[in-house]
Amino acid sequence: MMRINRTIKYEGDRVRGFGKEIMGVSGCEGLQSCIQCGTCSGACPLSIYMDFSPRQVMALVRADFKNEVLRSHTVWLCASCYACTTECPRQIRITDIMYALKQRAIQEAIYPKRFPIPVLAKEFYEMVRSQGRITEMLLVIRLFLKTDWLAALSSWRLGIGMMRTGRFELRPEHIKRRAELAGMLESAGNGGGKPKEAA
Amino acid sequence: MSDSNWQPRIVAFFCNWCTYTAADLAGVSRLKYAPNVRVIRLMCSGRVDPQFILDALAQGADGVLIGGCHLGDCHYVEGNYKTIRRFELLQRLLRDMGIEDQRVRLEWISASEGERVKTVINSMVEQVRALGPLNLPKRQQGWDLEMTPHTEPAAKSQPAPQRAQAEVAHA
Amino acid sequence: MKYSYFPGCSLKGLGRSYEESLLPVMKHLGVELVELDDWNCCGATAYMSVDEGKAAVLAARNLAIAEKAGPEDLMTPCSACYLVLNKTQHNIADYPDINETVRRALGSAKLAYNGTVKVRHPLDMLINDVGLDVIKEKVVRPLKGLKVAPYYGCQVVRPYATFDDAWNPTTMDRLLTTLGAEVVPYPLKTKCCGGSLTGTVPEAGLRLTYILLKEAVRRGADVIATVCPLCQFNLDAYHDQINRRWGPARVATVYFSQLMGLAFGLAPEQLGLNRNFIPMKPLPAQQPAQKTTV
Amino acid sequence: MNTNNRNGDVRIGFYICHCGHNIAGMVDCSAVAQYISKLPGVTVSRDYKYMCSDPGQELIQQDIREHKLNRVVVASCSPLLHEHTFRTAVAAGGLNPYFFQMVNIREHDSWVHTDRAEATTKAKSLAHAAVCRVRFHRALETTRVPINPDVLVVGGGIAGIHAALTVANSGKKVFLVERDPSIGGHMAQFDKTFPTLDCAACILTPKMSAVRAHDNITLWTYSEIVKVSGYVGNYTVTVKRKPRYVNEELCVGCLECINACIFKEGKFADEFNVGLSKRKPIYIPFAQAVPPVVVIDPERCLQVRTGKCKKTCLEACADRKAIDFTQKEELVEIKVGNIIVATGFKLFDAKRIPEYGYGLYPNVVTAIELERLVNSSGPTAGEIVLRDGTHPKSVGMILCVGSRDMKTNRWCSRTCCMHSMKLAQLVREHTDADVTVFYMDIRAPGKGYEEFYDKSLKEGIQFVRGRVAEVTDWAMAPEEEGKLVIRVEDTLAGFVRRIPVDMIVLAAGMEPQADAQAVRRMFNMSCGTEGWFLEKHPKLAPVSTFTDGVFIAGCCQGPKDIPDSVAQAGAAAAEAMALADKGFIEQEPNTAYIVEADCSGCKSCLPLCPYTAILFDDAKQKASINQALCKGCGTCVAACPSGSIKQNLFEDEEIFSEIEGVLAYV
Repeated sequence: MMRINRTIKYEGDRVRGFGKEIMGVSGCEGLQSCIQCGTCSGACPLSIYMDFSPRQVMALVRADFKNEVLRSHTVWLCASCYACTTECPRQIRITDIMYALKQRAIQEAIYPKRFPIPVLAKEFYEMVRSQGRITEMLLVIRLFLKTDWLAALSSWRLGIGMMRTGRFELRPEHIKRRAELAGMLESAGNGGGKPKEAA
Repeated sequence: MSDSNWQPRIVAFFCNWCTYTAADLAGVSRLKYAPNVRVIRLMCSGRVDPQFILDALAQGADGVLIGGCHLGDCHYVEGNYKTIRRFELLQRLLRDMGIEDQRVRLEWISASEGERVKTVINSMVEQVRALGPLNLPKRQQGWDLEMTPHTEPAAKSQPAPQRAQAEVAHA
Repeated sequence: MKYSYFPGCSLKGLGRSYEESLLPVMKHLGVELVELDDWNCCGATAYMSVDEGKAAVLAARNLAIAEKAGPEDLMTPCSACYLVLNKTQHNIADYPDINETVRRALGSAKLAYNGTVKVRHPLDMLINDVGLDVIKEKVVRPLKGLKVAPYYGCQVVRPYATFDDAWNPTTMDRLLTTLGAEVVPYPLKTKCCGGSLTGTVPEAGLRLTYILLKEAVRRGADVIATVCPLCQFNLDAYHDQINRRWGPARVATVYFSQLMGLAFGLAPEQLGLNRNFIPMKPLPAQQPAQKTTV
Repeated sequence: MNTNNRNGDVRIGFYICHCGHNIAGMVDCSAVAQYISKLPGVTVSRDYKYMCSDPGQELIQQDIREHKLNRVVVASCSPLLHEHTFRTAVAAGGLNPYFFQMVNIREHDSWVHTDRAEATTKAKSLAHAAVCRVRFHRALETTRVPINPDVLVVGGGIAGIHAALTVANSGKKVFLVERDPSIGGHMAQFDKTFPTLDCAACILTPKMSAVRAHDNITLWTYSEIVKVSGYVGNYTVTVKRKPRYVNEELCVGCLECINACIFKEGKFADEFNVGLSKRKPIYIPFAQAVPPVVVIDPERCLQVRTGKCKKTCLEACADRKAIDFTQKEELVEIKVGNIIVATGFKLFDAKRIPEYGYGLYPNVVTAIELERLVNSSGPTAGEIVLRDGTHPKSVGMILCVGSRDMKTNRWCSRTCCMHSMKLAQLVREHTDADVTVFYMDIRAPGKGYEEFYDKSLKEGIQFVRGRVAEVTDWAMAPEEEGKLVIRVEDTLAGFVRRIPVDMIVLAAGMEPQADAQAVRRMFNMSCGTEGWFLEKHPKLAPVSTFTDGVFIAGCCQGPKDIPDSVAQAGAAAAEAMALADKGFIEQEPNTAYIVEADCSGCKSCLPLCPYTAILFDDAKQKASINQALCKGCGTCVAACPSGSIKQNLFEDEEIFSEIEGVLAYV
């Protein structure tokens, strides 16, 4: 059986203003001058695993295809190696655009289900908020519990290795002035770089 | 800054070859900048007589901007070096008069730097706006009052602008 | 020579052998490191994915504490911390909205940051402040015959580093040569190790690690030298999985600071070398430790 | 001229131009006219759609006659654009043209502001200032200065050659000065030229010979301009003639001396073949060099460096005695009326993009290197070979190397698409290699260029749309072993590809010459931010500069191909000839003058004048200004402590009243 897909896009599929919103985030303004040369995709070590290449993501954002972008795996596969940002001939900070997109995906809870990376980001965020520091082993264990606890079993070898090399540390690291940090993060307000309207 | 409607008024002296041309370029490129600057064209920034600056301030300008070619690029070889010399001396005098350095600015802008015209004018307007109105004509009256009882030759408030004003009293 | 020192979470956890080796090496060079008081997580890449404003606040708290502590430069060995702290410096300077968020948040804890802290990487500081001449004098056991692949990873040179070239960095090459090691040409020196994807999407992440290892083996390296705790972990910890998926690519990965320690004649166990999954082979042509006469 | 007296009855006519929508769209023109009409001395105040049109100018002339106007103010565009137009109109109306003042409310107002009320306010105050100023204007006369008809052409590439020949053919004397030992420039290095694929040497060599043979052309190669002084019509130029240690008159180009040189083999990188071959210390730049005269490299020649050589070259030259080790650098002064600057470009150094591995991988070459390889008189006699001597089976061409890249040069170099397609076709012609062109956009807008693109496609050249991210030599797949691997996103296919090739050709872009800034200063030109010489107007004065009598042609103004360079050279030649044929120039009467009665004889002004126009009469103890030498900068005017120096067109009272005027309207 040949399976076929309809791929036409209608105007109604666009979310007007999405591109503008992303380009309005500090650091993302360069997207306006993208010439679709593909240097980002060529330089990206992970583009070969992406459903949309970084270049395509740039085009989709500029054309307001919000749902397509936020549902794609691309932003989650970005390992923040900054190769694209360094090589882009238009000096677009592509990595930062990826961050802006990740933030929106998390805010709107649009991301692939049980996909470990957004879960990791959120767990990381929570641990820093409450402890001020990261205890990696704890983070990993919580990640496995929330995504795929079977995978945790398959990694038992790694766990034993960690114990053997004295790095299996489950006592949470934390800072002294936890309340101070929590207060600071509270007063920073929400919303990726954009300050709330000053009271 | 008592008057909420107050807008800074800045008089600019631009040399014909570089900065005036750059301002034309800014126009051709449709760059947008603050409307508070009034440009007077001279052939060279070397023509800027310190009296022009004092006169502009005395007539109510809140700031003066002088634009010339970059050093080494003067259409007249070295006019802009003369400009610097005079400018530095004048700034000392202005400081003595209590006029902030930021009100009188000297900038080198070449014919191709339309973008720079925009940034310089915008930043100059913002600087002057932050300083508030200069109100030199009013202040001068105050100095005159100070001067009247004593007749000592106070170097501090040499009323140079007045002289300039006298020269243009042609009406 | 004195520096503020921001270790970062990894150096207290997975990357503790980095700190274990860096501290004695610095001490040996007469460099004083003062750990930042009550430092917090820099936010790394994960935090930026959730909230960029808060990420800037996290990093800025450390910068503010460092600024308050004194005029010394802030040294941070972890690549992610180095990038995040530098990036935050840039963002605070370039973007008024971020600056305002940071100012407000720091203000709530009676902190302030004026942008005066210089964030430095140990490589930068070793080459430019300490100097290779001084390091050379301390070498008592040159790493003669040891073939090293210098692996810088991504975030230490991209995109905010100023002390080395983003495409072909050479600071570590020069350092290793000074230690007497032989640096093999390693074209992948700034390629990505996969970062956290090795754990979350091993199919993609571990493949990157595998490519790095395989090329190092192909180039005849005895050991890979690295500057980042996550790189070291990725290159060291997953050999069984990599072996299962794509075949063997066995080579040890250590921190450059561990190699410095060895060359300075410090004991391997003092340098955390026992924490490796793939242990480094003993130095070839073992010479008795002896003081070189200069 | 009954109303020239400034104290007399001043009758001002004020005109504000709508410039269609350009001004009227942002400035309320009728409100400005209304405001000005109430000012003292204003007799007429009008707004009109296009003041520069014939009816607009007629309006001024009619008002001068009917309303007995004796001053005119026009508020419109920049005086640099239309001051001359309106002065002429005022003169046609019967007034002295200098009873005119122009207000710039387009470039300085309507085009740069966004608030109509603010823009209108600004227009009012600028117009007010002009009205204040114009009452002080005086009748002035322009002076005429004769023009020296001789022309200097700087740079002997195709643009300079064409300009020199054009001017010389009109019967005028031309000095053509070239820095290298031969003229010909970059074009001489090319094998074929697009889009016709005719041989570059075949079309260039005749022109080069014509330069040498032309009675009106003085050709100085191996020479550089070191100083320029004077002004339009009367430039004095100092040329440095470097010693080539060979007498150009006596050398017949037999090349015996080269064979006889004590260096048996070439040892030094040959500039013409971009280092692909070696030359001796004594050499001829290339076979068709003009002049066909050998040159001795002073850095390499044993005799020049140490004075201890057997001088076998001298023996070989025998009684022709063309070789002359006693030659010294010479400075020659020439006088010309016009100057054409055609100093060309520099190729981008591909090493600056480390991702492409130029300098690291030997089989990554630049387009100009390939050009020499394909050329039958090149180092491989026209064979395209890899460094190991074998023929490539596959060639990748990377475009936009150092072009359209904000990290290096942001402009498009304009020729690389066509140049690369030409080379691709030549590679196909010379070898059976697969050729893949990696491009961002193919730009082929010239005559016959799109057809050339089509031809390339039909010849089986592969085109991959994507900017190459990197070139490596580490293999991931068996077919990649021993090859150079290009990693690129094929943006049209939508995936990342790794493409192994044997040879990579980088289309390095063009950038300004390294010494462009120094040259610009010498000729008193402007540069854009990129470093290309700036034309006076991008559309309407493309070969003029802001300095009268200095014209630009070819790539020194910006990247262009041969047809465009030649067209520009012709245009520059025509401009220079037009000025020379007119025979004189009119000088703006903005000179300074001294009111002798007020001069205190302090001599402050004397050292200020860069043109030594100020003289001092020791007997009278007074200074005076030579009107012919004064350029009108006004620096001495601002400096005179006694206020005795004045400047025509920029009198103190004119400027003071302008200051008062701009500040009058709040």
